[in-house]
Amino acid sequence: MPHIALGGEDRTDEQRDLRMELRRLLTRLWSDDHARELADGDRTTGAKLAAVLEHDIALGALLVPEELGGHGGGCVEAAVAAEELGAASAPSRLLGDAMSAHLLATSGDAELHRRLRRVVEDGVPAAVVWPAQDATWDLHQIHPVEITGAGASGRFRYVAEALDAALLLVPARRGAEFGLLLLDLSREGSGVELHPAKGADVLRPLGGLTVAGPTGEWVGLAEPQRVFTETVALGAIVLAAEMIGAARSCIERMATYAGQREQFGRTIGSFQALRHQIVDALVAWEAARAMTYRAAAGFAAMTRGTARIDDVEPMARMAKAAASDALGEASETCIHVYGAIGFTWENPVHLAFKRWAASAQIFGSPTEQRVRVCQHAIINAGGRAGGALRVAG
Amino acid sequence: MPHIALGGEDRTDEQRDLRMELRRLLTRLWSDDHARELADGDRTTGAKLAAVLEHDIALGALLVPEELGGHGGGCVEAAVAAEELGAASAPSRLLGDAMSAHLLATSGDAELHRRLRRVVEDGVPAAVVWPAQDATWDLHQIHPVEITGAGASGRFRYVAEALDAALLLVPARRGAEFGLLLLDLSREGSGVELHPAKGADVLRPLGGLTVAGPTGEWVGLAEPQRVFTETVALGAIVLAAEMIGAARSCIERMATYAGQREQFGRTIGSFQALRHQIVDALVAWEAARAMTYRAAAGFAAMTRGTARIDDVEPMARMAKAAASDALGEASETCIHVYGAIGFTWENPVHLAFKRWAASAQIFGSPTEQRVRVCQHAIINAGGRAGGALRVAG
Amino acid sequence: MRSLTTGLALTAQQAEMLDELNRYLDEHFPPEHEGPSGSTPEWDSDEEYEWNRRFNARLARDGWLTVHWPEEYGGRGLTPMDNMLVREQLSYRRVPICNANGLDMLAPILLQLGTKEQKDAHLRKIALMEEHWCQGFSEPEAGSDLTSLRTTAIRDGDHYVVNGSKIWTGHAMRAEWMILLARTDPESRGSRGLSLLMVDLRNTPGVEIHPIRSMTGAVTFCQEFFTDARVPVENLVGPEHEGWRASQRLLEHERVRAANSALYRRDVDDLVEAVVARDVVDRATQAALGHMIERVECARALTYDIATELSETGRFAPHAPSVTKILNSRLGGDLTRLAVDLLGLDVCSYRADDANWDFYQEFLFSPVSRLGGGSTEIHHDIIGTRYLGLER
Amino acid sequence: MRSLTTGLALTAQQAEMLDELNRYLDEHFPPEHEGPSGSTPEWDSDEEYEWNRRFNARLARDGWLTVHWPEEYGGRGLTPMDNMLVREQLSYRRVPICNANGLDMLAPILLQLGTKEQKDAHLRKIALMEEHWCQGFSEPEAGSDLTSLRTTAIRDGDHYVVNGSKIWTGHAMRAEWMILLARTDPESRGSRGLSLLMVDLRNTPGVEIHPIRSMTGAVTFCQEFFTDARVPVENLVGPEHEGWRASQRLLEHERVRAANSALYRRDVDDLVEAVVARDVVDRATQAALGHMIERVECARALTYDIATELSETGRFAPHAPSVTKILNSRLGGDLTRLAVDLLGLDVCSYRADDANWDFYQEFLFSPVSRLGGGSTEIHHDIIGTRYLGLER
Repeated sequence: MPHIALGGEDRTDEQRDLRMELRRLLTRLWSDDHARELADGDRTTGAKLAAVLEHDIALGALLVPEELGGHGGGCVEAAVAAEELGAASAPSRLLGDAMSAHLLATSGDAELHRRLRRVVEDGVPAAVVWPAQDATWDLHQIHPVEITGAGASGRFRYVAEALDAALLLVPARRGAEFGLLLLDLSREGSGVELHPAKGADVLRPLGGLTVAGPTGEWVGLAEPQRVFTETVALGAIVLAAEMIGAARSCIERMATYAGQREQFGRTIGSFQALRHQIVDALVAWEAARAMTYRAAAGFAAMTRGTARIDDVEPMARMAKAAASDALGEASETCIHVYGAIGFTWENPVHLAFKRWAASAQIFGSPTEQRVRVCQHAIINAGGRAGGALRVAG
Repeated sequence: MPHIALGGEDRTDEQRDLRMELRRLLTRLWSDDHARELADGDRTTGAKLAAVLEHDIALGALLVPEELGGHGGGCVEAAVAAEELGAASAPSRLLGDAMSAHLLATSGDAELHRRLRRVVEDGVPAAVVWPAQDATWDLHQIHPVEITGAGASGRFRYVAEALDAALLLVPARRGAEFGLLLLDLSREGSGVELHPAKGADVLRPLGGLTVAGPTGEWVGLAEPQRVFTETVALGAIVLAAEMIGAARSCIERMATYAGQREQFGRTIGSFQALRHQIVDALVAWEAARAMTYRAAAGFAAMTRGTARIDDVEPMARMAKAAASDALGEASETCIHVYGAIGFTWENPVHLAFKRWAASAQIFGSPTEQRVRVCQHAIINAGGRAGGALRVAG
Repeated sequence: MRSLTTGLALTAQQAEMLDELNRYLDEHFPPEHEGPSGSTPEWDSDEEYEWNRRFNARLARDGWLTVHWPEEYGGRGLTPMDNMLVREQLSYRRVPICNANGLDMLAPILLQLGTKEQKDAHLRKIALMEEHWCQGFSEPEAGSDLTSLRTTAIRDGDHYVVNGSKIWTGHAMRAEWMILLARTDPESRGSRGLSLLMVDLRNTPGVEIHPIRSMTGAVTFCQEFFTDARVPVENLVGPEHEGWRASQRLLEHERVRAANSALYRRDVDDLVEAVVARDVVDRATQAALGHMIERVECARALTYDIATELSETGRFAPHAPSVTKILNSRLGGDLTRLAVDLLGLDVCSYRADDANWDFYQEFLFSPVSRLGGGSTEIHHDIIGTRYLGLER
Repeated sequence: MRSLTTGLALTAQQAEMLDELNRYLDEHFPPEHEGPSGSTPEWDSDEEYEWNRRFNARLARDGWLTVHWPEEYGGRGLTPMDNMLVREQLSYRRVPICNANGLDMLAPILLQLGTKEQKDAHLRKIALMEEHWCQGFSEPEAGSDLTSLRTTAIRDGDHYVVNGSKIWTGHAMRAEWMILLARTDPESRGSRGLSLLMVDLRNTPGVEIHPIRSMTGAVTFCQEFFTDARVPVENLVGPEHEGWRASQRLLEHERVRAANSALYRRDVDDLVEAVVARDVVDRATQAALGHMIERVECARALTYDIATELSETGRFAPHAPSVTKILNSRLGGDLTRLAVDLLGLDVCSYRADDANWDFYQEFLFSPVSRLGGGSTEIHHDIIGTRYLGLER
């Protein structure tokens, strides 16, 4: 199967190496059969893969700064890993790990830094509890956990990668102060209720979460809003890259199949109408891929202090929207190119189709992203023109 | 050139005859050369055509009830005529004539009926002054001319077919009462200012209109809102049918050309990708055409008293939106199929392309129509569910 | 219970017929049996299927399933337009039609080409769900290119001996009979030498049926293997070796069914209701939903035109089936994708009422609409070459 | 005056260069000379064209038009990425580039294949607008199928004698020189036996130029007739009979230009401003505009990748030009149609600032973007067959 790529996505040797290592490892450990076993409800092979990813590549430490015991990777490295995992239809905890690492590292809080170091050392599966349905990425517009004298209380309908986490990082509010509630699920038994939620994507089960009672550990944050918006933007870029990977695999599969399957005495790829549909999926994918890595590079620059979240946030939104559409188009076209075979459980394309139904919605649908990208541009235009911002809900 | 049609649009012999007569007449009198002359600014051939249309078919009397001296045609007949005029890129006053006839006839006012009879007898070019930018079709949401002791005052940025009209029917308001201001331009010189407005469609110049001072003749209406909404809905259906005609001509032209022009040693229509684009234009057209005649039949039923404007209005909106998209697709694809030749002034396709830019917008863009179609469905759903209507602007 | 409005000028008889039907359904069809896409081969449970099978038989007995059939076969002798009006209401009410292959594909062909004996033997049983039919056309190597099919049915005395395999056969796991397209002239190629045979799946030795699990998780299709399966010659429909044209007519009948557009109208109405129940509806959502309503109503307008034409002249324009097929197959995909987009992560847990379907299942089923009954590419070519006269 | 943000991690030098350029433009380029699509062959008036011609020459003299050229030809020896950054700003500021055929198509080929004499003779003059170039490729019977071209250039001593006709040549009405693709081997067919020649249009007897009026109402293209027109052999670019590959390279250079995406960003920013100035912006409009911004930024991200690759490795992926061409040509159409939709009937009277362009003119010009430089169908085939390896 040919690997497609416009070239130029890996700017450093480290990025190239990471991609190649993951590709080798996934080729060896994670076949379509494994993905199907997972879809059939067997989670043991998934656990084995997770162990190898943790042991051989220490994926959980990828975004942790070197001084805190991690690899010191940035958002581009996270995107590289997410793309390869997505292309292989492999389950992983990359989203939760990456968001947790960024949240704890960027907080500037010494206690949280120590906590992050322990997370890395002990290989603790962590997750940021941000409502998956939220499109605002704004701490002031979600309902954080409320902390009062009686304890904490809050409810999240859908959270990603919380179900098998041991440490939950929950946006919280105490009076007028915003911060973080740390829930160590290995220690505390009471007050936290987690339950699986119905979802489309077997590779990333969603959980519902209720917090009630005297539980967890409160940490105030100096810049809570910035820290959380950055963290969700990172999550969006990781999701985008994962969808880019899934879409790549669809395009590679359908190009291969269209070059082999014959009807009317010719390969079906020789029919211009079908060939052009595959090309259209590729063109949309190239554009979304470029945008995703541009957003990842922008995020990395922000982490280095040479870019602002105000500029990175719209890039992350555009990447997420474009990657969603690219995966929607690639997976649907792939099913169509395979004909009825594409509609079977046996053919793994449906995993990408279902992943789209979930990933395109997490942290806001493409339409929600676009509305906010435009609002960002309107604020700029309004600033320039000196006019007031006039936007209808 | 083949004439395309799914069949079934003409339900009566009268409709078939009207279509065939117009087709014969336009084939004889109105070639591409005439349309080009018009686009070059020569209005004399257009005037000749108008005279023949008036003399041979009395198009102005088409929608006037027989008891008032007209043909007694309905909205379906108007759609048939509009489609054929649109297909020929022929200018006409059909929109203004049809709207005026309906407004005057449906008012139930004896004085207005007498007026309509005179309009038919004398062949007076009449137009309804409804703001072309309005998408609400609602007398209470536009700014009608205000009539006070000092006279009438009002302003309309774009009005269709007013420039060469002799009688203008203007929505007006006197205190709490709504009605009609009749402006006889042949008699009165003062108070009315008409000036050409820049527009895309050479076949239907738009005019700006200002009314100021003691002018015109006030007629109160029993059901002003219903009467005007019906009139604008009729206008929308006529515009839809005209666009259906223009799109048909584009499809016929490109199918013919694609079957003749050769590249790579084959006709270009033998390339599946191009052939399917032509088919897509045809499919969109068939659907829009069916909707347009369904709306026209619905309007005719309403005129006969067997349907309600509440049900006909969304049909008119859907017809207008679908026909707009069909013409946009057909004209753009036609230009593309012709290659660079399609981009020349010599080739008449640009008239259809430009007509789209204007007609799709008059009485509301497709998006505006769709928003209101949905609001109509929400009102129905809200009524059923007992819930309140909750719609954001 | 709400009903579907036509926006047409109906005759008094038609209006009364639809009122009667809706009253009938209010009384006899409880909402908990509402189903997914009109003629789905998937069912929540065997019990659900059995209930609907019985209800379909009852509908037939009470005269609602075949109003356009001649009275001698249990119909009311009404027009195709009348039948379309009835079927639209049934679709809109989410009444599953279990035996679409029998009712809407085989029956019109039998009425046209069948012998008196064949009509007597099968038509009533089709309507009454005593014979559930499936359609054996596709083969592993003959999908879009149906004329390359290899299954043979070689004459041997008063039987045809069938060998080969059919695949992607919806309903086969429940069906008693199959309309089989097979090569009766072993020397032939392409579309010549094919014949249509009626095969009694349950009582013919040499027939094996293997279920196929689809991406929805359910068994949607089957593959069938024929090994020296003997089919009586009296089960040949139409002339021998000339089954291709009949099979194409049969597919055309499938394509011009109004059921899809009316069901889509129900889908979009349910979606509007779901969206209104969740939150304030913003204009981006209004524009998207309004556009979907418009597309559905355009498709309905087109099917009305076709049914009117069929009722008045007995035929329809040659490209009409392909045009409706393209419109409906696109609607199927786009509508369910819009539902996923508007309901978001709730799409899997949302259920309209307490019925046997949800938008997520319809979404998973939607790729079939682009392929089944001939891919959209095939239909584009049919219109482009046969109607517009362009070269292939 | 606003400038375009890149969202890239620029070097200090690059950032300073762009700041300097923007200050330069603030000082020397008055907004009333802002133009329509970056390299339009249409001009409001001769005066406007003359002003821009002089300003382009000035840009070249001040080192802004060819930063990636070698210093000996007036460049600054910077990278293709640096040039892209500069061109993006120029595009965003609506500075018309008069001589795009010379600068971006012929010059890269001359730098690669030209003789020392050819480079010395033409490169500086191209930059300084002393030679305005056009590109003579298409013929009446050779549009998409460029290899079927019939114009011949037969060697006769130290000249080629040219006979035939070229058409759809933008800029020909203003140009002094043409890059001509013609058949130098009269026995050849297809893509073999073609050569690239530089033709002095003004001083070669036997050359006639006829203007063609386009749907915009202006003269956009010309048709040229060659009758025994004699071109010196030293005007052959690259090897004789092997002009096809060079011409394809030349077109690729046209396609990867960043100019389009940056101009589209300006278009969409202007549209946002126009919409904000008119009314409250509803969410349907926000979603449409946000989607357009996203598509523009995706296209920009892709051109950045290509320019980086070109700067680092001297080449780009084989399908890169076709991918950017497809993206940009769709953007061209969809963006102007959105402008028509959002500005409504005002689109003809709306003018951003008091510049030489408006959205309606861009709308009328947009069909060209789907065709020029190879139709989107051709580019789909290039990607599908040459990159994905599918059969034709």
